Amino acid sequence: MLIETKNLTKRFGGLAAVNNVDFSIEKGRINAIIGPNGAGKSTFFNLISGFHRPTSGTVLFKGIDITKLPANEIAGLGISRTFQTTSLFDQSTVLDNVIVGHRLRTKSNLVDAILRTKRLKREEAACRDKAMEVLDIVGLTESADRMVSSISQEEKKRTAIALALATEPEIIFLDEPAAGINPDETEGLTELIKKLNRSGLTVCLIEHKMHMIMNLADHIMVLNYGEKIAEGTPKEIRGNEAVIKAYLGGSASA
Amino acid sequence: MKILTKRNGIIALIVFAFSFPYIAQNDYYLHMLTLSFIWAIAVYGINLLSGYTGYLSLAHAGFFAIGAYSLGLLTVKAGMNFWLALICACLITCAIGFLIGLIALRTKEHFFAIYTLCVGYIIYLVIDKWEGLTEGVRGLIGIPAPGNIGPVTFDTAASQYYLVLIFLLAVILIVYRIIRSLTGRTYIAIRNSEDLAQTIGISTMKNKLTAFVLSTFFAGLAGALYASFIRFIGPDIGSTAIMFDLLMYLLVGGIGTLSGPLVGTLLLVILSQNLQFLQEYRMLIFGPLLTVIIIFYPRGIAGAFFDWQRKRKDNALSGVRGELHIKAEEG
Amino acid sequence: MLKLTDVAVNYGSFTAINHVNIEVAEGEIVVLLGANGAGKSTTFRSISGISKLSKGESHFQGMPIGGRAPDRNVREGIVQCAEGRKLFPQMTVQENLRMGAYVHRKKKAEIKDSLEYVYHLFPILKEKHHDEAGSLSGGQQQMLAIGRALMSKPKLLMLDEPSVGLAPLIVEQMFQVIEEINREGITILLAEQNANAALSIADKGYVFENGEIVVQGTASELLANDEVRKAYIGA
Amino acid sequence: MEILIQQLFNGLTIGSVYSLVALGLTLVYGILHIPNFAHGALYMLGGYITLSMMTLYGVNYWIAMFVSIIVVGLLGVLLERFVFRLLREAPPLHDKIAAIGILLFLEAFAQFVWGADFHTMTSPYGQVVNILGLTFTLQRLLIIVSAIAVMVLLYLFLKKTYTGSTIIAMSQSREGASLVGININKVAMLTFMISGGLAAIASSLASPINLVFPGMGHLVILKAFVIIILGGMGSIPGAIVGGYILGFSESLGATYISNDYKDIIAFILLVIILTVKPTGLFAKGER
Amino acid sequence: GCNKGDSPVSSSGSKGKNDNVVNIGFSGPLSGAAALYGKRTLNGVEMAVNEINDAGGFEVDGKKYTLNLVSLDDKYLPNETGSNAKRLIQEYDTPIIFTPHSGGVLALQVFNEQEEFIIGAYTSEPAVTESGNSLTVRIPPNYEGYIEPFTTYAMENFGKKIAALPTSSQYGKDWTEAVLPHWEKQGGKVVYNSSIDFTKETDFFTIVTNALKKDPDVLFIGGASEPTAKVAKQARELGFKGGFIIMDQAKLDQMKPIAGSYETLEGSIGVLPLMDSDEEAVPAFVEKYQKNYKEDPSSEVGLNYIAMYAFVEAMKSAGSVDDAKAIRKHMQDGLSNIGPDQKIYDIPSIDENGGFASTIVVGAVENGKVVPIR
Ligand SMILES: Nc1ncnc2c1ncn2[C@@H]1O[C@H](COP(=O)(O)OP(=O)(O)OP(=O)(O)O)[C@@H](O)[C@H]1O
Ligand SMILES: Nc1ncnc2c1ncn2[C@@H]1O[C@H](COP(=O)(O)OP(=O)(O)OP(=O)(O)O)[C@@H](O)[C@H]1O
Ligand SMILES: CC(C)C[C@H](N)C(=O)O
Ligand SMILES: [Mg+2]
Ligand SMILES: [Mg+2]
Repeated sequence: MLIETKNLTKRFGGLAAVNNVDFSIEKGRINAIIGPNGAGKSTFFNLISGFHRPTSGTVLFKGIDITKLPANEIAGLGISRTFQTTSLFDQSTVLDNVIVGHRLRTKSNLVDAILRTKRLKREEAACRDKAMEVLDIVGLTESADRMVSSISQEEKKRTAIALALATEPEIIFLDEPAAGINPDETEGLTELIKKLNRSGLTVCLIEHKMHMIMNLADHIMVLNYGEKIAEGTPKEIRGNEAVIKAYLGGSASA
Repeated sequence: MKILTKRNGIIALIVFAFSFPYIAQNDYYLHMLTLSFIWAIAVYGINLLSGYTGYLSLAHAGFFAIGAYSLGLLTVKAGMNFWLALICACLITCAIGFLIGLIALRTKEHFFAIYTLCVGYIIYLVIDKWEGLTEGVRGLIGIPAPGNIGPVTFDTAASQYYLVLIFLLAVILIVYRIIRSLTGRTYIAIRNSEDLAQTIGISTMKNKLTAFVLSTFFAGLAGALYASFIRFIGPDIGSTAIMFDLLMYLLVGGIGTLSGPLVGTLLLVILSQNLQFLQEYRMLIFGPLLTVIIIFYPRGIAGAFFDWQRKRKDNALSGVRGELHIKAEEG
Repeated sequence: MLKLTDVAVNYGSFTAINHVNIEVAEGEIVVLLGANGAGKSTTFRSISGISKLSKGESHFQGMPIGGRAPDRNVREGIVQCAEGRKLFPQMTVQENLRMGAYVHRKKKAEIKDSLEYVYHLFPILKEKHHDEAGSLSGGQQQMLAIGRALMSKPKLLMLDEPSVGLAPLIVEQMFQVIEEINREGITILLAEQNANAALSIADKGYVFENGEIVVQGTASELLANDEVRKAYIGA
Repeated sequence: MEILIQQLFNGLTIGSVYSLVALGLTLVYGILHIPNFAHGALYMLGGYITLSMMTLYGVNYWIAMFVSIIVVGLLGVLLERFVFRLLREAPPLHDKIAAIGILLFLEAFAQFVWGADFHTMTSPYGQVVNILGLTFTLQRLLIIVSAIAVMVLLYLFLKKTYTGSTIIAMSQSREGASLVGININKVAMLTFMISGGLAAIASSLASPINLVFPGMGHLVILKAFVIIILGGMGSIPGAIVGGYILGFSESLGATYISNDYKDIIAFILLVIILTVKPTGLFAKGER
Repeated sequence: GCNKGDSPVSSSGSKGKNDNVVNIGFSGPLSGAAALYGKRTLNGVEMAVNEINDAGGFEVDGKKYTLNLVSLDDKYLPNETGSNAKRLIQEYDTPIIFTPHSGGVLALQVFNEQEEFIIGAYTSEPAVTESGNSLTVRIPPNYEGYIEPFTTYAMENFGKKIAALPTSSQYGKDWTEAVLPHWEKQGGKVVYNSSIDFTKETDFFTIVTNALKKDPDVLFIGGASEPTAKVAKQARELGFKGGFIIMDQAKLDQMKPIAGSYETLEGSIGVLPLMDSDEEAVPAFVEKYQKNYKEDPSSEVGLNYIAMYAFVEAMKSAGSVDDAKAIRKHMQDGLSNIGPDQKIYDIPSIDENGGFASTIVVGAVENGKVVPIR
């Protein structure tokens, strides 16, 4: 297991946004989390990525307890994420955004900067190469020099993925990557995720677009009111009464 | 061959700066310029933190005062050698900066600004009230000028000017190198979005703290140079009035730009000297000027210049390639 | 009821929409389709008065509304439910709804009725009426945003991508609610990416591309249009 | 014991003034997110205008105060309209700087018009009252009573009227306010008007026991910032409570700790609070 | 109401090295809390300069000169004084620079001997003359002279318990440190001692309450006139019935409008206001000053005025307008040659450290009037 959560719980005041969730993510697969609005999906991501502290329970990465690590150290271990509301460094170009993404794999410090050491030059080149590499993967090479504020919503989503990839993760968490983009582009995004997965990256995503989830995910967990109500393959989920009642409704094709 | 390149421009400026003492009609200009350079060093410190890392510190007049008082006390009261005292003064400022930064940097945005405003005020009050150490309102008198280094002495206005100029150039070089490096990118990332920086694996606290300490270092260095240049210091060098001055230099010059601190400091110091005839009513002009600049040139003079330059370049290009180009760039 | 004639809007030197002609009749549901950045939200903003027209004219119930302030438009019955919701995060759900009725603040009884109506449409809001809006999940906030817009008793309600980020079950309910609102006599202008669902309740639609309308027609015409199917409905 | 009570009374007087100033500051901060460094200058102008009305035109204290409220309120409106509105889209830093520019200007302006001297304002309530061995002057009692009355009125206005709640709504989402049909420009101007008016009330009340001079706003404003952080930026009750906390801690601090260090008390207090709670005392538990 | 029109801040265009013009420097607080004080000291110098110029200038070594006063604001900050002085010397070649605060004087003493200019030191701080600076001229009497008459008067009339509430400037602190030991030596008791920072405080109820709880017979107060008057007034409001000792910076006549009337200040002892002086030249001087500046002259006006005349006379005797050392050497002649019309103070001599040895003139408020005390 790459990631395991045990009895993971998060309370906001009286509300249990995530309640006693046990979940495990196998290496190399595409996992999905679905559930009604407010079910606690984003909160679940926040707990794993160190953005929130759980009220109780543990998060294990390759068997090591990472529950109490700060977000930046978790990223350092190879766990990367995007946000539901796409969050980027707005006042920079696409390339500059992605270059800092690789910063955590470099060691040069203030002294290197002041003395312009060999190490700094080497690492700067490495960051730039990495950035170009991931921009190529997500198909944004052309837009590298544009300001983030001027690119489209869909390009932003891909930039966010590129930024996450630049950290050289083993697993990537995507929070509604296809929200607000059109069907055509959703196709493209699905392909991208598949491609990433084929290259060995483990993926975990939240999505409301069932069409996409059903043909992408290997394994799905369903949350409702913070609790896990079902888990299984897309086929199993599609047929699960509880899930239909709580979430999918009549036409599960939206 | 283009003669008007940026590089040549900078070289010309440096040459001019070095030959200035030979051109200057009287020592007073030299005095003012030296003083501006000292302020500029402190402003570079503030810029590193506020302009690039995004944390507006209003405590830097306090750190300036700590640097100045450290040097003053070490030389006057402990009789330490000037150069040793200069190093110690910077280290003391950094040490205090480190401790304050550790706590202050837990706050953000306006809270940070006001927190540091209060820290600055506390530093000022402590200097003012702790008479046993600082002599309180009486101030420190008789701070020595920089000691000789071998045959080089610092007893003339010109030699002090050169000394400060060299420090200033070193500071600019350091800042330049930092912002162009991965470290600089990291700072800018923190300025743009701290949360995001954290999730891509950047230890924001560590980076903010380094930026903070380095910026206090510059402020402390400036303070120490000031003390040995003016040779008399009182608690008021740590007052909020000084802080507002420094901030004004930064803003008018251009926050988050490399040349801004120098441009702003020189311009405003010279301007305020020439407005001396207005005496206490100087601010009738300065206040609105500051406000207007902030409204219409939010990135100061340096920023406005770059925008203008870019626009001109764009226009020149569009002349060649037609309108399509702009559309492609902005759309 | 609403008529845009040859409208253009600029952001600085950038023209976001151009040559836009839209007509909405009383009681209709009209949908604007288009990819990201096609200009749907900009069109909304130009109607509600947040963005100024750089060209063209707009009329609402025969009156020109080109240069009118947004608050004036709300009083006249043009209400927008914007992208990103724009709720009052530290006010409770109920306070948010009450603020929605700001333009009718004098009519206490009516406000109470509207409140009941909104709670009836979205029971979850009633359940959470004492919670702060900021603590709601994305979907709940979307409902609150629609509810708040309804509180001002709009004649024309503009909904900007109301289904974004909502669970399928909720999306379904959402469109039902929209239909229901429409049946009550409110004209609806809807921006959507979810073309299938949107067109299934709409009377007519406009398709945007790069700030201009490229296709328009009744809902069934658009559903039958191959290009549209391919680009916006998928499969 | 007697001295304790006398000092509590002194603290109450100072605290009332602090609270009024902090209220204006916190309103503008909460609604427009502007830390208005120029607020101290508005306070100062309030004092001068009341004084001039009384000395130049010989009008009654209360009428002079009323004129001052209107003038300073309108000045606030002008600042909103011609400075801060233009900076709405700008980064937060710029508001602060613009405010500092205004502060420098207004101070120079006051000195230009009224000179650099210290002026005294003689109120009709200079009488000394002795009750149970405690000494009050009528003016001091007046400060306390009026300040509390103003606060109650403001609270009722914000909570009980729709216009008041538009101010609150706008503090939370400007675009949201615009969507429900609130004219945000009007609300912004109204906010500045109230804020300026509060500053004028505070200084008109306090001037008879202080002096009127160009720099009179400096320390008051610094402390008002401390107060609004103490009380939670933008929180109305917070500003009131914070003002009195500071008033008491100063009068008691000067008595029982050290008069020399009493000004530091406020700032140390703040530093400790922010050290423990970086988002302020009453901050909402975000993340 | 301020006199902006008639303060010649030098025509900065003419950079003043004109052969027949002698530039006189001034650096003092012209903005901030002490602005009014700074302005009055400047007015004194300025009035003398205008009179001398209106009379056609003065003759040194057979050559006619006029004066040009160049004034700069230092906000009461010593380091600004230093900076201003550098400018005055470099740009205007001023042989004399007036400054009205001890901090500024001490800052200038760091380099005035090297740069060769005289400090016209308007401060009563003894430290500025004790340091042995050879180019300092202290204009007002050293405050040590006041200690004895003040103490005696207050102790005899009110009692032995004193509470000290002085201004917290350097001068205020030194003054306090000088007066309190003397008070105790005379058998008095210090019941309270805490300084007030007038730049940071304007309501003194709290501190005065604390001081009065110690039941003093005499309050020792001082600093700029206006806030000092406020302290006295609030002490009365809080029921204080004793007397005041007022340090020399505050002037009884300027305190009066703030205090309301001399009744509030009943039993105060301080410097005798210039207006109440019985020197012969005073009435004419007062009239001239009132005409030009629309206010009553205070002693800082008078002393700076007379000092300017003394400097000009010294230049005449020295036969040089720019040799600071020579001018300083002839200061005694300068004082002796002051004309009868200018003799608003009796300053017979200058001591070897550079202090004007004027007769101390002390006044007290008795029965609602200021009376000279001998
Ligand atoms: N910071 C917070 N403070 C208080 N409550 C919160 C906070 N964040 C989330 N919640 C609550 O926790 C619950 C789960 O929220 P979460 O954002 O995880 O839902 P979600 O499953 O991602 O929903 P959606 O699909 O709508 O994004 C919701 O009821 C929400 O109101
Ligand atoms: N404030 C602005 N400043 C500059 N350009 C803008 C601004 N708002 C929108 N744009 C640009 O205008 C174009 C149209 O944007 P608009 O928001 O109207 O599109 P949309 O169809 O609503 O897209 P989405 O599906 O993303 O909501 C886009 O290219 C966008 O980048
Ligand atoms: C009494 C004055 C002559 C003293 C002056 N205020 C000073 O600071 O030294
Ligand atoms: Mg979510
Ligand atoms: Mg949109």
